[in-house]
Order: sequence, then C-alpha cells, then structure tokens
Amino acid sequence: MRVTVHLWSYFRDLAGTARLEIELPVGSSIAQLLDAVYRVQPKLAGLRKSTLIAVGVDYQRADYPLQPGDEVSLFPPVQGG
Amino acid sequence: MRVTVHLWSYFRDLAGTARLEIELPVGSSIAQLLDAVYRVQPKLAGLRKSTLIAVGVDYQRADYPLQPGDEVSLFPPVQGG
Amino acid sequence: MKRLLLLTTDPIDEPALVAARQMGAGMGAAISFSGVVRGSEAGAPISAIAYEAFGAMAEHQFHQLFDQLAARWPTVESLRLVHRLGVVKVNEASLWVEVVAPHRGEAFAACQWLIDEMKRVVPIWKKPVPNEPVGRAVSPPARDEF
Amino acid sequence: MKRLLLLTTDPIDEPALVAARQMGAGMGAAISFSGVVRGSEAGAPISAIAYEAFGAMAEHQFHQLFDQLAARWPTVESLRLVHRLGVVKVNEASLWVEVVAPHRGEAFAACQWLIDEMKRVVPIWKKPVPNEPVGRAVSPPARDEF
Repeated sequence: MRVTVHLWSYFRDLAGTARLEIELPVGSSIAQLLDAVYRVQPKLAGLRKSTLIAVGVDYQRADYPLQPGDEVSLFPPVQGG
Repeated sequence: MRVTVHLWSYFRDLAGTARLEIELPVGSSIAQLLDAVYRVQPKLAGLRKSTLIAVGVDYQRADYPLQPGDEVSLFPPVQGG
Repeated sequence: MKRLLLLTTDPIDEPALVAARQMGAGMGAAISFSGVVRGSEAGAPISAIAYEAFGAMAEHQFHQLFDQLAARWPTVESLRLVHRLGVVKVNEASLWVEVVAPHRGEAFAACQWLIDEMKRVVPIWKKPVPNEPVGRAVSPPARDEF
Repeated sequence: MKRLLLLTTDPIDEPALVAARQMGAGMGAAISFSGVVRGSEAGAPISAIAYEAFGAMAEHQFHQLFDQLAARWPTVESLRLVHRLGVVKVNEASLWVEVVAPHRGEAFAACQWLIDEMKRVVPIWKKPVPNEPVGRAVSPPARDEF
C-alpha cells in the first residue's frame, strides 16, 4: 500500500523535501513506516525520539495500524506562542 | 490628648458620622481608643473583631501607642476590585 | 519598574490603555485583567456597584504592593493599575491591571498576587445599587447609598 | 462557550479585539495574554521570528483544547485566540488569548492551562530571523527561512 508522509519545520529542511511517498506491506504500523522513511532519509533517524507523528490531523502512536492512502505527518516538538 | 477618628464605609453609616474627636490619657493605645469609641458608638462594638485600623495611611495593631493629633481610621474588611 | 496607578471616577478605557502599552525588547508577555461588575450580588439583581475609597491610604497601600511586587518579581518591567470609584454600572470595568514581563510565568504570578493582595489591604469598599423594579420611577441613589 | 480562533499572517490588533469584547451580565473577569517576540533568542539578537503552522491540524488541535477547556471550566463564557503566522518582528505580538468567566480564579487557570497545552500539542514552529549586521544590505529571507 502507498502512504504519503508530510515533513514539517526543520524535518523538511533536513530531508530537502516536504513530502515522501512510501510503499509498505498492507497492515504496517507507524513504527514500520518510520523504518522505511529512515532508509530513504537517514538524517531524520537521529531525531526519532523527539519526532511527533500525526495521521490526518490527530496524533497517533507507533503501533497505529496504517491504511492505504493515509496522510502521515512527521515533525519536531511544537513551539507555538 | 485628642485623637481624630475617621469612619469609612458602613461604619460611617452605622455611626451616623464620618468623624469623631476622642479625648484620651497621654500614652493610650489603639485598644484603649477603641474602648472609648465604643462608649459613644455602641453599634460599632459588635464589629470589633472584623475592624481594620490605620493610623495615617498605615495599618496598625491594637497595642500601637497613640500620639496627640493622630488621625485614626476604622473600617470594615476591604472589597476593592 | 515602570508603574501607573490611577483611581478615577471616569470609565476605564481599556482599548486606549492597551494601545498605549510600551514594551522593551526583552519583554515577551503582557497579562491584563479586567474586573467587571456582574448583574447580581449575593443572588439579588443589581444595576451598579458604588465604590468608595480612602484615597490617600489606598494610593499608599497600592504603592507598597507595587514595591513588594518589584522585589518579588524583579524582571517585571511595567505595572499599570486603574481602579474606578463611584458608581460603576453592570458590565462596566471597575478594575484593570496589566503586568509586562519577559515570560508569561512571572507575569501571571505577579498579576494574580497583586489582585489578591489588593483585596486584602487596599481600603476600597463597594455597595450594590439595587435594581429599580420595572415601572417605578428611577431616582438617583441617596448620598448614603455610596 | 463562545469561541474565536484565528490563525493569520496579519498583525494582531489587540485594542480592536479588546474593544469588540462582549460579556454577559454574569461575567466578572476577562484575562488576556499577549505573547510578544523578544529581541533575542538563545542569547543572540534577532530581528523577527518566522512562524510556520500545519494549519488544518493546528485548527483541529486548538478546537480539541477549546472543547477540553469548556469541559474543565464550564463557567467560561468566551474564549478568543489569535495566533500570528509568517514573519513577526521583535516587539510585535505572535499570540493573543482572552478568557471571560464569572470570576478571576477560573479565568486565570483556564488561560494558563490553554497556553501550556497549546505549546504541547498545536503544530506551530518558529525560526528566529537573525539580525542583519549594521551596514549590510538587507535582503528578504529566502523561502526556506520560513
């Protein structure tokens, strides 16, 4: 299945792109998506522990089961205000 | 000695006057002044425990030694804001 | 610490006060509090509250509190406080306080502390002005209503 | 609970927001917070901060916080929040929050809680815009400076 990954803030700068398309086996979790992302974007791997993850507009955890067509966002800690 | 007593808020309403002149022995304390005030204004005596006392513009306690010409204010709990 | 203290019978013009705010380049937080007269007091509807102050002592006590605030929160750059006196109608502000500081933590703490202390020591008193029953002629409250 | 949420690249007009405030007759307290860009970040002088948001998620997360606030402080009558995006110069406000409630206790608590939670979950990020050295030509920041 195909999942779209959006990168925000300095994650986008580090990756040199705001968007990745990742092919994954059906039934993959967010944790498995991250492994696939870090294979193509190794600079992001060191930030894994501080990475926030959303599917659509809601935060999700690493064990969240992805569906085909999901829009996943990865970003650093937020800093509004 | 003569001491001027100013009454504020509903203390003034209860007493029917904003100002009393009280004659006291030299060296009297605020506690002795209050006794003298309550002889002429018995309606205020029941409010003694909630009475706030200032000399000039500073709060003082019952043992404060009064001086001739002191301006004493008696008033209920404050309610600004 | 810059300070403004105003005890006034005029309405509090909060937009004008906010527009006049000046903050140094190190300041990141401005908290303001507006205390407004509610439409009832102890369950009974009212039309206004009449505020009375022992003016000289109120100013002295406010400035003592400002000194204490400056000592407890030395990073506070500016403190402005306006307290209205006389008759303040329901929905009008009786008190406006603003604290400017580098960060919101000390601004919130200082603002709340100041209001709490004011209500403990500043000689200002209030008297509710009852609602006139509908259909009765409205006369101004007598002097001893204040 | 009445609510206003605005994410905007326009300057925050705080006097106009204050002038537009409407309070019901049971409301006695309005707290407002203005968060302003400071002249330095991590010790280095800056000229501005560029704010970026994941807009759809930011709005969704803000409204979830508003729902939680309404549940925790059911007496809060009105909540208004404006967050500025894009380049915000030093001394300009990046955030304005106002809470209206019957009493100051819940207004202060709700306002502080909302700002703390916002900084935890709302996807907005900032990037300092360095001070240009004096005498060097000033060029607009490149797209990736945002």
